Amino acid sequence: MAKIEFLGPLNRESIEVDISSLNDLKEMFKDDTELVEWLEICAVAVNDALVCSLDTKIESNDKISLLPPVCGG
Amino acid sequence: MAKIEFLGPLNRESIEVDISSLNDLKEMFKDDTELVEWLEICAVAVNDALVCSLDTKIESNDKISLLPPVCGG
Amino acid sequence: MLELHDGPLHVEEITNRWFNEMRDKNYGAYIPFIGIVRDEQGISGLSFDIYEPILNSWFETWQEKAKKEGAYLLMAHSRGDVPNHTSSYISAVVSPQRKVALKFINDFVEDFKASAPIWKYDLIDGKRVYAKERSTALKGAGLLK
Amino acid sequence: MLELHDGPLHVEEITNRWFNEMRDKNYGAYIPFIGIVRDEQGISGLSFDIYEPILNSWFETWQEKAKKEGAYLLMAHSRGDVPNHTSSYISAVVSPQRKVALKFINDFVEDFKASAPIWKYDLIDGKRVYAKERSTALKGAGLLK
Repeated sequence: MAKIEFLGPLNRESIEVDISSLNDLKEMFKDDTELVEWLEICAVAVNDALVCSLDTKIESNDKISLLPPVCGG
Repeated sequence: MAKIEFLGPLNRESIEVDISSLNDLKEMFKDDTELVEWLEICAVAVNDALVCSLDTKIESNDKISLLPPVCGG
Repeated sequence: MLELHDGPLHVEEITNRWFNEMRDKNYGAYIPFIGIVRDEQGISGLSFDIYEPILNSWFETWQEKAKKEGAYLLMAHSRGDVPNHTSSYISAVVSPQRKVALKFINDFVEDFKASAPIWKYDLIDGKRVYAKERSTALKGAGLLK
Repeated sequence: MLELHDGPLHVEEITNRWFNEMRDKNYGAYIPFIGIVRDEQGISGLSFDIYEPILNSWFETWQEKAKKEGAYLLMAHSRGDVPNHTSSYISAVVSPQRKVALKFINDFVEDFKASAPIWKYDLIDGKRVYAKERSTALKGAGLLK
């Protein structure tokens, strides 16, 4: 199972999901009305590296992080 | 009499001179062999404002300063 | 060097300590940037969440970049609540060369604002309100939309 | 604010004092630039002459420029001898805005190097040697040649 982390203001508990690519995750989230507006502005990291492709393969034990817009300092 | 100050590494005592413009000063200094190489790189201030013209008029009690290249910090 | 602190930063302790660690290393310039929380729009302070794994790798990438030019970077940031008029963020650069140091403090601080995985909240009536309008979407944002 | 000191600057005292004077004034960024004397080419330190009347007017011109953008400048410089690994020069800017502060610290320090009427000497075997090659001719130089 891959672990999904919702960072910062997303403020949700992590979940574990059985997916093989980020495409699966997109499909899974498409009816989550609370999450939809966040998905437009969130970046995605797999094992703490930002990714840019939905075809990114997901292995068991991978960690997927959703990162909302940032503002340090 | 106008006062001439030789700043920083010029390291000379001030002098008092009777001149009516910076042209007169240039004329006065032209045979000062020790000063000649400095004059090429020195800026000139009259009453603590840098000037760019030899026609600058000099009054009695004016202060003329010769400023060699700078390097603060 | 990257250090995270709970609550406001002790500016004098941090900037003095960094200076004393660096002063004998023959760097010619030390430039700390100190961010201070402004009292504006009725907030009592700011609050921060940090995602450390990506912050660490982002910082290490910059440290490598600095090293190639003979410079060295230091950064401190707050976790949690930081009251008005105290500091939440200090970045610093040391370099043998003035121009390198001035360029790094600018570029490093600007990229920090755009890329560091830190989330800011206004503290209003004791509640955390995400500073969404002041935040910047990270590279690749919207992938799952 | 411009202050001149005999000998090396007490960096911690100066930067802490400035921070404490500015921290409650609702500026969002405080950036001090600290110049440290490098041990190089066999010098034991640097030495400085300053022409204060023109330094003061140069500084006031910059302070006016800063004021127009809501920023404020502070500067300290040494007179006389400053040993290796100590500081001869600190400039700082405070501003409500980060970008204004970063721009001012760069432009102010660069113009300082080019325009402030200060003369630098290397201290070699106890003697002052004018750092001619590292110095910059002022505007209008060569008028009397």
